[in-house]
Amino acid sequence: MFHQTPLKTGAVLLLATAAVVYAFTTGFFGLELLTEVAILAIVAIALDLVAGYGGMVSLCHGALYGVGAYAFASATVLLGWGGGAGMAMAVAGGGAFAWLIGAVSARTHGIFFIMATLAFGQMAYAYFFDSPLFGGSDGMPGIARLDLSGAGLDLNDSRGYALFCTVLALLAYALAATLLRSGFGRTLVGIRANEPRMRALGLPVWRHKAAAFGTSGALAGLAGALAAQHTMYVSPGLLHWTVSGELLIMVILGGLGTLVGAVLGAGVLVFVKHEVARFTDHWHMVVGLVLIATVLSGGRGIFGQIEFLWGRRGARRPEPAATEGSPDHA
Amino acid sequence: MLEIEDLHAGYGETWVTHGLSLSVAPGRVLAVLGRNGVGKSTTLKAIMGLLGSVRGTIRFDGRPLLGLPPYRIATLGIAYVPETRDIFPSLTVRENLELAARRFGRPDGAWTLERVLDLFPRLRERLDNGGTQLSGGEQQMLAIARALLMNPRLLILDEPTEGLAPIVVQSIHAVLDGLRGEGLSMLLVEQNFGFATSLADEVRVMGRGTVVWAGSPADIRADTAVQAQWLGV
Amino acid sequence: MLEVRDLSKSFGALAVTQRVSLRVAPGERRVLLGPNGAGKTTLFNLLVGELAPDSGLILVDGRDVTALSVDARARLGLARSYQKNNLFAGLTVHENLALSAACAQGKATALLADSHRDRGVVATVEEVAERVGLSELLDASVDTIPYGARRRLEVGLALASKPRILLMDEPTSGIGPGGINAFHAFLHGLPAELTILIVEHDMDLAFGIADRVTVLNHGEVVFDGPPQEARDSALIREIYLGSWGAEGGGHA
Amino acid sequence: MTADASFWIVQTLNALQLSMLLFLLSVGLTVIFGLLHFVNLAHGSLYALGAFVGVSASAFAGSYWAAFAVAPVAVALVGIVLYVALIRRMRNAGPMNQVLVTFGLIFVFLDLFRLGWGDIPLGMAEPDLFSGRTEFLGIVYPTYRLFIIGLGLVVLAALSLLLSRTQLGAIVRAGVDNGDMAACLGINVERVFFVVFCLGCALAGLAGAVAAPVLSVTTDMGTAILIPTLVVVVIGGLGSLRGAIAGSLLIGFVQTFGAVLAPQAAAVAVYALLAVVLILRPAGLFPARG
Amino acid sequence: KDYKVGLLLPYSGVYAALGKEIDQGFELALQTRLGEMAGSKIEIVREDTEVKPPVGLAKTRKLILQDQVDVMVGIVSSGVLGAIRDFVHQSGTPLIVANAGNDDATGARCSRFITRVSFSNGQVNRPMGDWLYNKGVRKVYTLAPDYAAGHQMIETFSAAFKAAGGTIVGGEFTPFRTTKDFGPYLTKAQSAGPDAIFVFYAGGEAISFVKQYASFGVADSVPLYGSGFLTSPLYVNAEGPAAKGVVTSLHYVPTIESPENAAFVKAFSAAYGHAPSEYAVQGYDAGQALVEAVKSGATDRAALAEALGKVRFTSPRGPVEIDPATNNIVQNIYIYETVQGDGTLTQKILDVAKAVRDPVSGCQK
Ligand SMILES: Nc1ncnc2c1ncn2[C@@H]1O[C@H](COP(=O)(O)OP(=O)(O)OP(=O)(O)O)[C@@H](O)[C@H]1O
Ligand SMILES: Nc1ncnc2c1ncn2[C@@H]1O[C@H](COP(=O)(O)OP(=O)(O)OP(=O)(O)O)[C@@H](O)[C@H]1O
Ligand SMILES: [Mg+2]
Ligand SMILES: [Mg+2]
Repeated sequence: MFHQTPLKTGAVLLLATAAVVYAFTTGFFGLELLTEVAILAIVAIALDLVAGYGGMVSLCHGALYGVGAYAFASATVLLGWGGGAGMAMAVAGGGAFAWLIGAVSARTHGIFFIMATLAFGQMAYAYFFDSPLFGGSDGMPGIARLDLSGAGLDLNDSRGYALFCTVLALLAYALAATLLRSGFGRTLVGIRANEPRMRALGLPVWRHKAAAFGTSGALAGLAGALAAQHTMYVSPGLLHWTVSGELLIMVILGGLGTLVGAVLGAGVLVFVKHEVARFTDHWHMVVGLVLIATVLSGGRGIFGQIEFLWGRRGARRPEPAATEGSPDHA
Repeated sequence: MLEIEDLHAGYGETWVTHGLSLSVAPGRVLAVLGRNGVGKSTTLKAIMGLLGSVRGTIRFDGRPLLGLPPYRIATLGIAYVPETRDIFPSLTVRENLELAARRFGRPDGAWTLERVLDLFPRLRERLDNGGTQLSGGEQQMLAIARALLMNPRLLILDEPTEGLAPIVVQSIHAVLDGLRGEGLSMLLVEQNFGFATSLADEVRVMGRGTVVWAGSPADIRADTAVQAQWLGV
Repeated sequence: MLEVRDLSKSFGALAVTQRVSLRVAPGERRVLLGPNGAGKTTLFNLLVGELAPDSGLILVDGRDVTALSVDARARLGLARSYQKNNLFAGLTVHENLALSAACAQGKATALLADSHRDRGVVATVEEVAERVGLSELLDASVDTIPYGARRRLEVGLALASKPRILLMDEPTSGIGPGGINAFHAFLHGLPAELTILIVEHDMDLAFGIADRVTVLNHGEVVFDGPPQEARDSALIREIYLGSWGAEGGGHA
Repeated sequence: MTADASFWIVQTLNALQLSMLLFLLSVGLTVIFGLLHFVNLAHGSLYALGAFVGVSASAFAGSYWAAFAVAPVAVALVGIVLYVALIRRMRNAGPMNQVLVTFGLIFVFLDLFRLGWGDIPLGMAEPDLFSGRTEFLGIVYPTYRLFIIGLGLVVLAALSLLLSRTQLGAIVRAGVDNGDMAACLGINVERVFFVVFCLGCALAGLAGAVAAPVLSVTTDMGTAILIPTLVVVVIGGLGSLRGAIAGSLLIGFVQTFGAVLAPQAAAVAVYALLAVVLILRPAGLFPARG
Repeated sequence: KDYKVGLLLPYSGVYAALGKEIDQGFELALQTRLGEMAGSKIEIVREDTEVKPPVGLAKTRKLILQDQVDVMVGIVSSGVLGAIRDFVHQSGTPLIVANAGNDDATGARCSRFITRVSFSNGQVNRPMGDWLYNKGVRKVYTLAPDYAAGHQMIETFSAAFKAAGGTIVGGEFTPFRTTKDFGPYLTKAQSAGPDAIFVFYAGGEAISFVKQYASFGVADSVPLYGSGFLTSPLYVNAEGPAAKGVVTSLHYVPTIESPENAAFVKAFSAAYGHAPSEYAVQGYDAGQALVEAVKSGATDRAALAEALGKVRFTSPRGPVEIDPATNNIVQNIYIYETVQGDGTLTQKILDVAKAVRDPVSGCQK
């Protein structure tokens, strides 16, 4: 069950501070990376919400993210709407598509759920890949960024945009944390722990699952809109299952079901990849070895391991009171 | 036959039994009683080699069991009926039984498929049903039948009467009584006081991970203080 | 209150429930007996909607609920406990009970408020924990509490949804003589207006609490009457009780 | 389109050929999946390894049959190394860790292939014995493809026989259901698992060597085949031989006839099928348990 | 003045082999023509696109904003080119495209800063239309992967073939990069009864296609024609005997007889141990174009772009120049047959379409 522990709060604040400091000290490429991390962190948070807490491990978050990106692109480029309306469209698009996937797949579990989401995601991918309206395999160019000059912000400046995305990632975290602490989130965890029992207690489970998946999709859609504005271009590659796979890797690497881990995983994967790629074209192997090493050194993900070590440090103090039948330790 | 000395067993970093000692003599039935959660099942799992954290000694016919994998322990002649029954859900009733008979069914074996089915006619009716399609009680019967088919020298039973209709409890009592007559050694963990004491040659009472009382069935039947303190009867 | 008419269910060729009819009055304590495999659990599954009957009707307060889903029936006040523990693994006792209570009190979907801290929910959790003797263990994870405590939580989960009809499937299995005594007391403490159906293999308990006894055999109701009559029935003795209660015989 | 019967016979053979290739891959994956509760996403990489080793072996020995013999053995050996070093440790580590580790393996294999065999796709010649075409039923069909169909059927028959005649089937299923209890019945579950894992790897290697003469051998062929194989396994229901057969045939036919009858939808046909199956049967067509 | 070049290529992913060839060709050009640059040095900054448009764009921003390169070279995938086009254009940085053939890049979405020295999808296939008709082929069936390049290649060929008087009796676009088994399509194509089949496939798909074409025996009755990437020297040996007799068109084959090509093939083989492919030439000519532009005296980005749009030189593939109207290359297209040489397969040139120029369609630089 979710608890916003002091450790988590500390980690989030630390990460946010690090992001801001980095934004003011790095070069253009660093800002690109920071923006990428912030955007991916939002999708990763969205994914952890359903996968880590709702037990709905999804292989379509890339597609949801892509749908958000295309929704923003179509609204602003094809329909000529403003950036704000485009963002709303992306959130709505990602949310609606995800709600549908969640509702239809609610009866499946585990690997079957994963594969069902994969199927819907790939269908969306194929749709955009083949659709002349959205530029087909070549994608859609000419996307403008949100105009916040009224608020004194220039999003066309790399640093401004990176900070904007960082702030939104923080908000996404706050939203997810609030949601998980609410009745809605508690119930979601209950469903993961024992879905049939939740139903027997009177909960219309599929509706809850669909709503959770929809919420997650809306967040992913938001991230998609940010990605579209970041690259000012969208292509069907965003929706491909490998993107979803990488997102899942980020979440597991950071620590599934920790929320902070999702952010951490996004950061680690992006930076490790780019740092390694500077030295060798064979960065795949290095990243692969990093993943394997992470599992072998604990199997809780990065933040999970931090939490574990932190908890152990606390547990060195006197043993907790023994319960009935579980006697003092030998 | 089976000797346990100074056994510490548990799960991960939590220890459940603390220096427990027990022994089952050849041809005898030892009943272990005790409240919920005192570590009865844990002890049995330790014997079968199913636990990661175990210290102490367990010997079967003088041979140390600790460190042996479960399948080696089973082949030494120990059959185990777990409290969770552990029927294989994707196997039919017949396959569940045949799997046990495979290695241990001797032509001259005392227990054959026919004989266990005579014992539990209910199972005969359900031979080709899947394991999970059985009712709770039927699963219990199957678990016992499966253990018998291994023609063991030591039979370990974890609460074999749980969830059974009175009439089935009686027939199982008769079966076990018969086995006792044939000289089969048994280690019986029970909460059903009457059932256990009427079968056992020796009784041990466990409390919080160790044996807190030892004696004969007659002794414990007479000792209401022990019953009240350790069993809540 | 709860009525069943001509309910039937088969798995392939096996008829597990055959034209079962029942009528349970409000506040009644009904005990369901029957040999292993008689179809008691199946009947429960049909009543709460986890299985769909082949034919027949189930009525709650005169309303036909046969076509309703599990959760819809639960919202009408039908709750059950399971023969095999069916808890929320990995969560604490408090969280388990709160999930149930929140569901019943409509707090399960609140977007901002924390249902587990909700006043009404907490009050119910504490009350139920007290009833089933888990007050001390509220913050323990269900994975670490003893089996007996888990059995009690199993019943507590059903109870925390404040049902009007409570179905309990062998609530005392595996909890030992001490637990059975405590359970007896627990039953007596329940509100009189709560309608209870209970499957039991412990005869002392069963006959001690029953207002009325229904006996199933091969999916059919073979007896429906007061407990004393059941004790004396030759048929029931033959198919179920055996030598139970007879001088010197039986160990159940 | 044509109403010609021979056209449909050839397309059916095409579908069968694809099905058998998928079967060789998915049967190993499904059993490992079911038995070890192990999500081996690197199974496709083992297939690619089989193809690469096959290319080298046939080039070295100058004969296709070297690939046929060496690839399964080599991949099984790699499987043993993987099993001892990683898989055994990961068995109880939970599906998420398994995903991470095997995803890591995919990456590692990818670069190993690049380092060992370069970035340029490779090809491999068909065996002389089965080159050319065979005429029958009024059609002409590549002999090597008939060989693939035949091989698939032989493997299928051998596996069914093995599972039904010996108790291996029941043992494997028992081990899948409850390894501890199976061990308590005197079954050396670890050894069964190990053997099954190696067998699965060998079949993947074989599939690679068999596919190489038909397809091109590329570094990403393992990742490309992973999804179709997973789809087969999931549609069929985890851990069951019957499921692997049914899933392979279904996908083989849907993909082939989808390409012929509804080419615009060919790209999504398999996914649409997957979605429909899962909506109607949330645990696949032939779930192994329950 | 010294120049900084950003080399933006896929060094990992499915096109890594192409990236490497282009890189090698580019290096070779700079080495061979170093002396002509009046002491100017060229520093290369390499970045990997991973064949992912967003990555390509991020790397472009880095090269232009952070590394401040004077000119960018590379781009294999049209998807990546589409993603970076606007940014490159707005930043006013010259880009020499060394592969990506999307017609739009020198058509509707052309830019005075983007110069293409490789080819356009249409350019490579257009000459085949006439040529096939003149060979007596009347009915053609087409196959290509279902993505932008596949469509463009087939559409230009079809248009040219129909204009010459032929008919397209059918065609199919196969799912891109997921089709491994062409059996179903081949059977279907054959049953449409064409005189010939014209296809575009590249890389691994080309190998699978050519082998399966032969194994089904389609080649016996219906000859195979295609875009020259089908039998590129990079893959042709993996295709083996199945590629023999296939006739295709391309802007370069290693067997072109000219002193320039002979020197190039010799130098390239000596440096890298294998014969150059068309990709190597593209990289080589990207280098040559850069050298020419530098020689013209251009120093800043704008001047370089200006100069690049006007270069003309003799490439291993023959005389080439940049069409000022589109910034696309004007070059010969070779129609060649893959034949057995001694030991390996080689290319026999059947015909040459001279100085093929793309129509100006929608380009307003
Ligand atoms: N898998 C497990 N992991 C951690 N702790 C466990 C596990 N199984 C049991 N325990 C704990 O070990 C203690 C002893 O359990 P055990 O099952 O041995 O008791 P028991 O005497 O058999 O009780 P019962 O009569 O309820 O079966 C209990 O406190 C229980 O909570
Ligand atoms: N899904 C199923 N498929 C086939 N048969 C089933 C299924 N579920 C139950 N059965 C069979 O129906 C019969 C009744 O089962 P049920 O669980 O209702 O018995 P019960 O009366 O609760 O027995 P117990 O007292 O042993 O728990 C049993 O014979 C069982 O094998
Ligand atoms: Mg126990
Ligand atoms: Mg029951």
